[in-house]
Amino acid sequence: MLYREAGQFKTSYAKDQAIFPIRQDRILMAILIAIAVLGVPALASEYFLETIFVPFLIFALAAIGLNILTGYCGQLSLGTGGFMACGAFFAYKLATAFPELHLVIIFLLSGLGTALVGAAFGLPSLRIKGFYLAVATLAAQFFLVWMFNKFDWWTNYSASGVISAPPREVVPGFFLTGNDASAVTKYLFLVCFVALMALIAKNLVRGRFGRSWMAIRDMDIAAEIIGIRPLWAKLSAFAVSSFYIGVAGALWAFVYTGSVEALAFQIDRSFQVLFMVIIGGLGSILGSFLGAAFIVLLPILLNNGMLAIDPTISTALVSHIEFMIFGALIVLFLIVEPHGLARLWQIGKEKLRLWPFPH
Amino acid sequence: MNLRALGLAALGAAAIATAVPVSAADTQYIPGLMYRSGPYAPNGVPFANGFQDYYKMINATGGINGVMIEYEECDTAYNNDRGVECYERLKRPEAAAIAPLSTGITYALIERATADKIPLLSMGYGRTAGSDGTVFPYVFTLPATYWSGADIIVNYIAEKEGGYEALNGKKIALVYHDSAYGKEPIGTLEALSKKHGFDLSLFPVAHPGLEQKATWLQIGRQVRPDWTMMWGWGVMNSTAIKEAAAVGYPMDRFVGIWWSGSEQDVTPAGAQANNYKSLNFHGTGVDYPAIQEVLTKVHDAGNGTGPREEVGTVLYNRGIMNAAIIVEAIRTAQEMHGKKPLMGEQVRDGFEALNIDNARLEAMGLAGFMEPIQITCADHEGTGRAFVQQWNGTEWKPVSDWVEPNRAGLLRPMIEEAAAQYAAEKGITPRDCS
Amino acid sequence: MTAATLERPAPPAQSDASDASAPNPRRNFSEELLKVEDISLSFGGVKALTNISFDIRKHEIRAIIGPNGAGKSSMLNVINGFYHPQVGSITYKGQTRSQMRPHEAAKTGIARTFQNIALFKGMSTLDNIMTGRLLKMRKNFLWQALYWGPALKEELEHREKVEEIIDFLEIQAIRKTPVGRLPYGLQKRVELGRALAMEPDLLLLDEPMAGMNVEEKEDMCRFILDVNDEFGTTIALIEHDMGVVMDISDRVVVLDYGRLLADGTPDEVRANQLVIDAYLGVSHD
Amino acid sequence: MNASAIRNIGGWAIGVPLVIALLGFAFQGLASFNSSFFFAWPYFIEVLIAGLLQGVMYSLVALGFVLIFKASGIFNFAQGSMVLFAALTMVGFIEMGLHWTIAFAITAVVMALVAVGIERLVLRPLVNQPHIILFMSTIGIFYFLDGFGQTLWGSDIKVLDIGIPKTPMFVGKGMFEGGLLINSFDLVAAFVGAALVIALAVFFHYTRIGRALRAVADDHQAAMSIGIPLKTIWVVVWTAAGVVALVAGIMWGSKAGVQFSLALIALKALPVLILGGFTSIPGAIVGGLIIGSSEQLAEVFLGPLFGGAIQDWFAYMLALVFLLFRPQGLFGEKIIERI
Repeated sequence: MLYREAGQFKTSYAKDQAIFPIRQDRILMAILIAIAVLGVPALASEYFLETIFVPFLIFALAAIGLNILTGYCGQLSLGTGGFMACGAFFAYKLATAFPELHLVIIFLLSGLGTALVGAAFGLPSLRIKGFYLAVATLAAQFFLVWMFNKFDWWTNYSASGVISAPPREVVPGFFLTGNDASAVTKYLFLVCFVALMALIAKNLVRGRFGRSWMAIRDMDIAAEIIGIRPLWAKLSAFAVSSFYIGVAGALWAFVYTGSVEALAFQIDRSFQVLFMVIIGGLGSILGSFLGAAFIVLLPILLNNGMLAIDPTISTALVSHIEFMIFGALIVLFLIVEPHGLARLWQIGKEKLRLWPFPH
Repeated sequence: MNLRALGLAALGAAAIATAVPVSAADTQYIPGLMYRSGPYAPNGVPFANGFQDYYKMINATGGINGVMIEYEECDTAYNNDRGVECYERLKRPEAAAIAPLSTGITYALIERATADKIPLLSMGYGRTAGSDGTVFPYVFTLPATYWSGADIIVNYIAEKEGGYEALNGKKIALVYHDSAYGKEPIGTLEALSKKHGFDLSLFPVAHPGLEQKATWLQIGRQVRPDWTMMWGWGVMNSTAIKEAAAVGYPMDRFVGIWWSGSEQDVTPAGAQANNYKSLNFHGTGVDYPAIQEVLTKVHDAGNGTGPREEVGTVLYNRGIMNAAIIVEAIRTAQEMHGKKPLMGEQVRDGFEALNIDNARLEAMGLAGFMEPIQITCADHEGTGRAFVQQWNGTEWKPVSDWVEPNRAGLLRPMIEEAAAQYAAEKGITPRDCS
Repeated sequence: MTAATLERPAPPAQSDASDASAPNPRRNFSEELLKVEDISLSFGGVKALTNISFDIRKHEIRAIIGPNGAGKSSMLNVINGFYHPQVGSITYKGQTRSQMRPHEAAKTGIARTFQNIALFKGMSTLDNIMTGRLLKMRKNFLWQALYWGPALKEELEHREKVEEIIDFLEIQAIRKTPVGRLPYGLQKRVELGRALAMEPDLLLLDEPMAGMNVEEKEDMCRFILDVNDEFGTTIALIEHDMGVVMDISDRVVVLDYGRLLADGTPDEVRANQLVIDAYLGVSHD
Repeated sequence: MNASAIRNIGGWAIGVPLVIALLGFAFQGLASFNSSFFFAWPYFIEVLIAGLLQGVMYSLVALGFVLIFKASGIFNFAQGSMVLFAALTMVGFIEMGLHWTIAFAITAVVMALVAVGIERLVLRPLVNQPHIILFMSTIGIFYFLDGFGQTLWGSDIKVLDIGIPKTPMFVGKGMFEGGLLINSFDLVAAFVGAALVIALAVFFHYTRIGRALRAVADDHQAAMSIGIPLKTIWVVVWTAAGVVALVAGIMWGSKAGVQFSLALIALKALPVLILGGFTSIPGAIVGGLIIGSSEQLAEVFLGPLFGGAIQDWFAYMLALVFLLFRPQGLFGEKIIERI
C-alpha cells in the first residue's frame, strides 16, 4: 500500500518529464543517497570500502559508458579495456606534466582525450555492423594496450611500464591518491562524482542525443529518414561512451589500484564490463549500477561465503567452484529475466504498485 | 518474491561482512596471496603448497619460539585487481609479511603495504628499486632481484665465452613476457650491452605466451644469437622451449631466469627440453633436514597440502624458502620485541636485522639449501647471488658455482637512481640509514 | 493504468505549418511542390522504375497506385533519397537534384511512413513522436547534459507540440507505452504521428491503411484529410484500397512494372483502359 | 561446377601468389632502404609456410565457432573452454592408463553429453531470445566449464603426447642453402585440420542429418515447418563442435601442454572468423591461412620496426581494414538492406 501513485497529479510537462515522476521513488532515492553518503562510510569496514565499493562505483561508471554505446545506440563494443587504458595513461601523463592541475580536471581531460580516440575507432561503424563491428573495437583494444605497453613515453620511461598515481588532494587536506588517501575519502569522492556523471548520462539519454541514439539502435534506416545523421549519432555515442569509459579508466588507475600497467586493461576487462551491461540491462542507467554490483560483488561474496562456511576448504577448490556458480548464475539470470536486472527491478515495482491486490 | 530474494541476499552479505575471522591473540598471523586458478595456476600451485607446508612443519615442531602460525590464503589468479582485493581482505596490522608472488601485484601493493606498515617480501621478483631501503622501508627483495639476475646471466655467459672481452660483438637475445615482470631486466641488459659491447635483441611475447612462432623464427633463422635469455612465466616457458627446439636452437645456450626453470616448464616439452638452463637461488630435491621434516611431520601425518611427489621440485622448494625467510624474520624480530605474536611493523625490524648465516642455516635444517643472507636498513636485497642449473631430462642439476652480480659497481647506483626518481614523484623524503 | 494524469498547462499553440490559417486551399492548387522527371532505377539487372515523370502540387493529396511490384515503394524511396536513381532528376521546392541522403530530404521537409512499420520498438509512443522533433532541436551538448535552462525549455516546447499531435491522433492513453507492445493499427497511427511531428511540407505515406479493419481505415482517412486540411500538408500516398484512393485523393498516378501507366484525377484514371487492363491482368504484349 | 566458380578459382590461383610475391618485393624494397630491416627470400618463404601452418591451428578453433553459428546463429563464447575441457578430459582418461584412441572416443562421448546438457539446460529455456542474450549465456557456459573441468581434473599442467613428431625438418636443400625449415608438428596439425574439414564437408553434404542442418542454417522456421527437429539438430551441432574442440584441444594441448591457457586461444580465432565470415567452413580455413601467414610475416618483418609483439593487433587491424571493403567477410552472405 506504500507504493501508490494515485492522487499524484502532474501539473506541468516538466514534472512529467522528471527522472522520478513518482513521489515514493524520490523518497527512496533520497534515502539511498543518504545511506550512500552518510551510512556506508560510517558502517562499512575499510575492506568493504576499498575493495567492493570503490571498484563497484568505477565499474558502474564504465558500464554507463558502454551502455550508452551498446545499450542505447546498439553498437556492440569490445574495446572497453583499451579505452579505459587510454583514460588511465592520459591521466598519468597529464598529472605528471601539470602537477598543479586539480585531479577532477585531469580526469575530465583524460575522458575528453579518450572520447577523441573512441570517435576515431567508431568511424568503421558506419559501414560495419553487429558482431563484425565488435572486431573494429577489438582492433582498438589490442592496439591501444599494445601501444601503452610498448612506448615508454606513456609511462615516463619507467623501466617496468607501470604507472603509479602521484599523490594529490581532492580538497585541501584530503588526499585522493597516494599513500595518505583514506578509503573514506576515496569512497565519498567516487559516490559524488559517479552520481553526478550518472545524472548527466541520464539527462543525455532522455534528451535529444538519447533519442537519436535509440532511434539508430532500433532502426537505423528509419532514423535516417526522419532526419538523424547516422554519422553524427554513432560518433557522438562513441565519443560520449568513451568519455565515460576513459574517466573510469583514470579512476581505476588513480583511485582504486593506485598503480597500474597496460596489461590491467586487457580484453578480459572489456568482457567484464560487457557482462555488467548485459546482466544489468541494456539501455538502462540503473541497470549499469545493478550489473556492476552483480559482477563485482558476486565472485567476492561467493569466495568469502565459501570460506566463511568452511575455512579449511582449499583455495583452489573455492576458485573453481566460484567459477562454476558464477557461470550457472549468469545462465539462470538470463533464463529468469533476459532483459537484465533493471527489468527485474521494474517488474518488481509494478507488482508492488498493485500489492496487496494483484488483480 | 523479488523483494524477498533481495532481502535474503542482503542478509547473506551482512552475514559475510561480520564473519571476518577474529585471530586468536597467541598466534602469529601470516597471510598468503597465492594463485591456484587462472592461466598461471600450474606454476602457482606447487609454490603455494611449499609455502603452506613449511608453516605446517613449523607448527608441528613447536612454532616460532612457541608462537604458532596462523596462515590464511587468498587466490589472486595472478590478476592485479583480484590481488588488491585479496590484500585488503587479508591485511591486518598483525600480519607478519605479505608475499604477493606477482610483480604486477607487488607494484600495486607497495604503497598500500607501506601505509599499512606491513612488510612486503617480493622474493626474486617485484620492483627492483624496492631494494633501496631508504625509500622503500617496507619492501624487501631478497635474495636477488631481476637486475641481479640479468647481470648474473651475462657474467655466466662471459665465463663460458672466456672473459668479458669475448662478449664484444656477441649476439644475445632476450625473450620476455611483455609485462612489468618481463621488462624489469631490459635497462640492466642495455647498460651491460653498452659496457661489454654485445648486441642485445629484444623479443617481447604477449600474454599468455602461446604465440611464439614468429619470435623463434627470428631467433633461430634470422638473428641466430650466441645466447638467448628468457624472462617467462607459466605456459610461455614451455612453449618457448618447444618452439626453440622446433627451430633447432641449441638448448645449452638458452638460459632462463629463476621463474623459467621449473619442472612445470620442461616436462611438457619432453626430451626437447634436455640441456635447457636456468638460474636458481636455492637447492632442489629433498635432501635437507627441514624438507625431510616437512615430509615426516606434515606429509606422513596426512597433512600435506599437495601431492607428496611435488616435494623437492623447484617451485615447491621456492615456496619453502619464501616461508623460511618470513619465519626467520619473525624469529629475529622476536629477539627484539619479545617472544610473542608481533605486529607487521615489528616484523619489519626483524627483516632489517635479518642475518641468516651458515650457522643459522644449519639450525634451520637448510644448510647448503641457500646462500647466507644479510639485510641492512639501506640494502633490502642481500648478496643477490644465484647459480645456473641445467635440466638433464629427469632433474635440475647445478652446473655453476654461485655467480656474483656486480652490485656495488653497477646495480646499486642504478637502484638508488630509480628509487630517488620514485621518491621525487611521490614526494617521499628518503630516511637516513646511517 | 500506467500513464500519469496530465493537465495541459497552456492552450494549444498555433501551428506554424505555413498555410494553416489560410482560407481553404484545397481544390485550388497550381503551385508545383515536387516534380520527378524521367526517373529510371535498377538494381543489378532488374529495372524497378523506367522513365517516370509526374509532379506533386502544393496542398494536394496525390495517390500512387498500381499492382504489387509496380515500383510504388521504390518511387517513394527515390523521393526521400533512400534510393538513388541512375537517370532522371527531382525538382523539389524549385531546387533540382539528382541525389541526396535521406536525412537531407528530412531537413527539407519530406517525412514518410512505411509499408512495414518502422517505429523505434524500444521506445515509448511519446519518445517515438519526439524523435520527429529532433531536427528542430538545437540546444547544445552542455545544456543537454544539464537538462536545465534552455535545454529544458526547448524540450518542453517540443513536448507541447507532440502533445498536440497525440491529442490530434487520439492516442493519449498509450503515451508512455513502448510501441512494441501496441497493436498494429495503433502502431500505424504512432508512425503517422512521428511523421507529423516533423511538420513536413510533403508527407509520403506508404500503405497507411494496410491490414486495418474498416473502422481503423475510416479513422486513418479522417486523420489524413485533417492533416491535409488543418496543416495544409501536401500528401503523397500509396494505397491498395481503391475506394479510399478514389475518395480522398485529388490526383492519381498509376504505375505498372515500373512504368507510368496513367496520371490524372480519380475519374480520369478510373476510365483509363490501360489501368483497367493492368488491374484485370490483361497480358502486356 | 559453373563458369563463375571456375573464374573464382582461377582468380585465387593467380591472385594469391601475386599478392605474396608483391609483399616479398615490398619487404625487399624496404630492406634495401633501411639497413636494420632484414630480408631474404628463403627466410620469407619459411615464415610464410610457418604462418600458413599456424593458420590451420587457428582454423581448428574457428571451425567450432562456425558450426554453431551456422546452425543456430549463436556466437559461442564457450568454444575456448570447450577446447580446454575436452583436452583435460582426454588427458585425464589417458592418465588412467587408456590408450589415446580409446580416450579420444570416450571424450567424444563426454562432449556429446555436454552438448545434450547445454541444449537442455541453457538453449531450450532461452529459445527465441535475441542473439546477444544467447551470446551472454554462452559466457555463463564458459565460466562453468572452466571451473568444472579444473574441479574434476585439477589445474596443474598436463602433458599430452600422442606421438606427433617434433623434430625440425628441412626441405628443398637443393634449392636453397641449408634448406627450408618446416615444423613437422605443424605439418601434422595441418593434415589433421584438412582431414577434419573434409570430414565435416562430407558430413554436411552427404548425410541426411547434414542436409537437415543446412536447412536449419538457412531458415529456422522453414526448417521446423517441414518437420526437421530443431532440438536434435542443436544437440548434433554442439556435439560436432565439441569434437572439433577436442581435436583442437589435442593439437594445441600437445603443443603447449594441457592447462588453463588453452581456453584463451579462442581469441586467436576471432579475426579468422571475421575474415572468413561466421557461417562458412571454407571461410574458416581460408581466413585462418590469411590471418596466420600475414600476422607471422608482419611480426617477423614489420615487428622490429615497432618494437615487436604486434601480431595480436595486426590480425584484428587486418580484419578491420578488410571489413571496410567487404563488410560481410570473405565468404559471408551479402546483407541487403530493405525497409
